[in-house]
Amino acid sequence: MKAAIILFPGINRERDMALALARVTGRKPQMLWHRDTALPAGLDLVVLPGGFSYGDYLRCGAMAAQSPIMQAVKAHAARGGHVLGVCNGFQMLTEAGLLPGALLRNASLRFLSMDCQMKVERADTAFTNRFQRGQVFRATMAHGDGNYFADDATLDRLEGEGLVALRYATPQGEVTAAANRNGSARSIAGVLSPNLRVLGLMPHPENQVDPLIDGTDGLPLFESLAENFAAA
Amino acid sequence: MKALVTVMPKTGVLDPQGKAIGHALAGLGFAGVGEVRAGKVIELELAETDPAKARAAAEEMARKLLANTVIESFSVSLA
Amino acid sequence: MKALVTVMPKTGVLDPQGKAIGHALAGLGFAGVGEVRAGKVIELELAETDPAKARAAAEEMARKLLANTVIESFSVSLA
Amino acid sequence: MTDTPALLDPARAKQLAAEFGLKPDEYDRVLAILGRTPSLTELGVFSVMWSEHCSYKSSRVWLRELPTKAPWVIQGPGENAGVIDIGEGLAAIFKMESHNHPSFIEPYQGAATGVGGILRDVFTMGARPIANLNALRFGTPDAPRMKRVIDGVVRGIGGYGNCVGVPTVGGEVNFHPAYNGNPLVNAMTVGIAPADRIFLSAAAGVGNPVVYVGSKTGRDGIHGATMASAEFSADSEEKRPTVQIGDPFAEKLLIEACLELMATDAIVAIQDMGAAGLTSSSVEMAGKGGVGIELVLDDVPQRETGMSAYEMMLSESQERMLMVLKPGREAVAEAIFTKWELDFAVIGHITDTGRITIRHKGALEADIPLAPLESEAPLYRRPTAETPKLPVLDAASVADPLGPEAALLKLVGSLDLCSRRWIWDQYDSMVGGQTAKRPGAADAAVVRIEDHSRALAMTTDCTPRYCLADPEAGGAQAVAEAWRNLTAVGAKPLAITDNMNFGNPEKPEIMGQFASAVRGMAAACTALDFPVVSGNVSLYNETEGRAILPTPAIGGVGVLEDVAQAVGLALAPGLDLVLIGET
Ligand SMILES: Nc1ncnc2c1ncn2[C@@H]1O[C@H](COP(=O)(O)OP(=O)(O)O)[C@@H](O)[C@H]1O
Repeated sequence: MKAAIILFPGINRERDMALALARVTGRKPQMLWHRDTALPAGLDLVVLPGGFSYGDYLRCGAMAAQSPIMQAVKAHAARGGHVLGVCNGFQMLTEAGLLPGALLRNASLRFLSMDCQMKVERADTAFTNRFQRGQVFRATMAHGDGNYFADDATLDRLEGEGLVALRYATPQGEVTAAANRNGSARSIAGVLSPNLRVLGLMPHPENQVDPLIDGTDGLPLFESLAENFAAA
Repeated sequence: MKALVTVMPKTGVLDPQGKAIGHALAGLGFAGVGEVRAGKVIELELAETDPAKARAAAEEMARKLLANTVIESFSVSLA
Repeated sequence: MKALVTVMPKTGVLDPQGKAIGHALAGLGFAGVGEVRAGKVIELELAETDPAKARAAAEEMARKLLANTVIESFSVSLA
Repeated sequence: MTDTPALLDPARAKQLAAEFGLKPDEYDRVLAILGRTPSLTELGVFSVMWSEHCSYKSSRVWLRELPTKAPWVIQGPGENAGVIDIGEGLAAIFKMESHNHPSFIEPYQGAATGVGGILRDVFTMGARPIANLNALRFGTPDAPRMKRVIDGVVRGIGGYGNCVGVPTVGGEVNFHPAYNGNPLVNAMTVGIAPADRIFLSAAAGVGNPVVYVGSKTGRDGIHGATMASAEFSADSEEKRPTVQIGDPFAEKLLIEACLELMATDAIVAIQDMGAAGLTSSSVEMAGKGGVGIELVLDDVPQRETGMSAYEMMLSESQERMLMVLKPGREAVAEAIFTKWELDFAVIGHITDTGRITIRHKGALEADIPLAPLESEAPLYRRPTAETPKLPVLDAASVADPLGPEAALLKLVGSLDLCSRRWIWDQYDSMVGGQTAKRPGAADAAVVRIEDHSRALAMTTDCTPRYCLADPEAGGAQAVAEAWRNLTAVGAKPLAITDNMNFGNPEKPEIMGQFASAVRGMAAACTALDFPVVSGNVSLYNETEGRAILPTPAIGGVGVLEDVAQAVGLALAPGLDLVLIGET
């Protein structure tokens, strides 16, 4: 798999993401700079990592979404390329219009740093096929603005077209209000594009890829990607 | 000239901050406070001196960056 | 009646948000943008119908809660 | 070129000196050193350099008693942070620092800028920060303003640390009415650098450029260092305009830019602009190097218009650093800082005069010999009074009104022992992907070093009520507790940083607490082979004459050769419980 992580000023989980990708591919991903205007040829996966691009000032991800390289990311997505946006990266994807909806301030108005459980709603994508449908896995969440919002028509369309990838749930897989700490509409934690090749999610599966650190609950996501692009 | 871009959550969009402020005001003993909405204001110092052009520029900035029209609406005033 | 409380960083107080927005606007190719300052606006629906009293109430709310007067200044307008 | 700056009127100078916190005999020394009346800028420089905060004038004689050496200590107290060898060619760089006064005045920004300041102390030496910790003391939650202070401080620490992407992995919190008007916010940062690439602050090389990088200078925090050395009174509210605002985004860029420049060989010396900003950084760098320095303030990046030399020298605007570069490396450095969208300016050069000269708009604003500024700095052995020993209680005579079950419930529900989850749930403890033991998981936090199997264990500890009852035993106990917490996770304890928070040192009973606490700490450090490599002193923690509890907060660091050895406190079913030690 040929993967690249884009560096925006203020992002801070690029190293975590690089470690997770290296773990499944055996080599460090390329690091690209936000001012670049083109992506290297032949990329399988572009990752927009977590952090506080531009300090999360104005709106999370808003300024990063206007970076020169985002035109190239949009073109990559339009060509059917895969894009993964985690946390701040998810916010950038919605701000750039690559995914619908928006991430509002957490309902508690507090930064939430804790484990959460996510239920896999679709296991037939390049991001999730090493999971079972309905499987629940644990990941770190660490965000102030992860409260997924879209209008009802959009939410209905997302559900109708099966574009909800992940939902907050209890460890037993029940989708409850208590398990939905940030207040997201319909407990949505992750959303797919219609071609299933762009995924945005708030929690950080890249922090659960090492048995010596915090377990390997997140590893299947990266293994799915590696397997999907094994040829490359 | 100065342009003021005011950005508010669209009606129908959850405004947790406004809600929390409303609660807190009630908790402080302020009576007769109905709906509270919290938004942003961005004050821009513009070199442009023509009001129509300044307004158009500020609106363009709001559409491109300052507001996210999925969740927010904006208005521009000049000073 | 509606009261609008606008809260801005005090002059001289660093406004990291305004600074970053200014940078981003320049990066988007908007020319002639000088200082940018970012503040908050809180829209209050008040039961009070007397403008003087409504203003006084909103100012009291601003002092007590809406503005952090150590670093922010505020103004109230009615609508 | 005129050779004297515009001098103050002698009477006015004397009055201003008092306002700036210089005692009459201290001001007389200023006159003797200069051989004339000072200019406003010169008076500003003396007053901040000789403030308690920068000069340690009341504490220095006692701090010398602390053991600071061990074979693994690379750099003890005296630099921006302490450095220890942790094996495999790696060094751990760490320090703890207080931001007590600013955090009471504006809790969010005070705490946030406290985190920013301690981060800069660590990355200025070449380390990538890998963990933050904190030690907090609040008043009782129902005291006036205290809920806002608690909430603001916790949010501020999280807001800054989360944004810069350094995990906040541990800390401690106590509540006591003695902190009602004077909470304590002590922040600690731990970083990692190659052991042979540590950056120090001694300037060298006549003619070398002096470079300013980071954010612009505004009028923030002017006289913050002297404020930090003054007692609170009702008019503290008036001192509010000195509050500084943190910009963690700028700090994150500064970390990345500095580390990128440090990977080249361009830097001779580097120091962050902390308390007393440009003054202390330039004076200390030149003083340590035994050279002179000339600053031309016209080129200082400024956020506000019409700033005077005095204001620029004393500004405490955040997220700024001062560097001395090798000749001809300006372009390399500028390219890096421009890439990270930070300000960069050459604002002077190193001279052979042994003096600091400051010019602005063509005029000489200050001309001070550096050696006496340091050697003549006030140093006090203030009178001490021993804390009276309390009678030893006979355990058998203590009544048990509750019974063990109710007593346990009461303990578990008490402010000092109840869960701190609501705090650490707001701190990103996982960013970096190396946190093996996060808050709540073990007696000390454990963070692995990227690309290595070794890990650091870190903890902060102090029990102020012990220190009040018996400062010497309390000081020793705090060190011992840190040592035990590190041992409990499987680490080998290596060294500590400390943050000495006390009341007004001009009172013998307070100075007595200080001296005794140091004695206890020194004894424990010596017994445990656990030296002090950095630290910070915060005095005058009093409100209307009432002092806080003596609070020598200890930050301990240890090493685990393999993160797999880290032990947490979760009990597994079916195991035996063993109690070690005498009860
Ligand atoms: N201010 C804080 N910031 C981060 N973590 C904290 C803070 N206060 C306490 N903690 C964490 O909460 C847990 C319990 O704290 P404490 O009761 O002080 O522990 P101990 O008594 O074992 O030293 C520890 O893991 C500690 O690191």
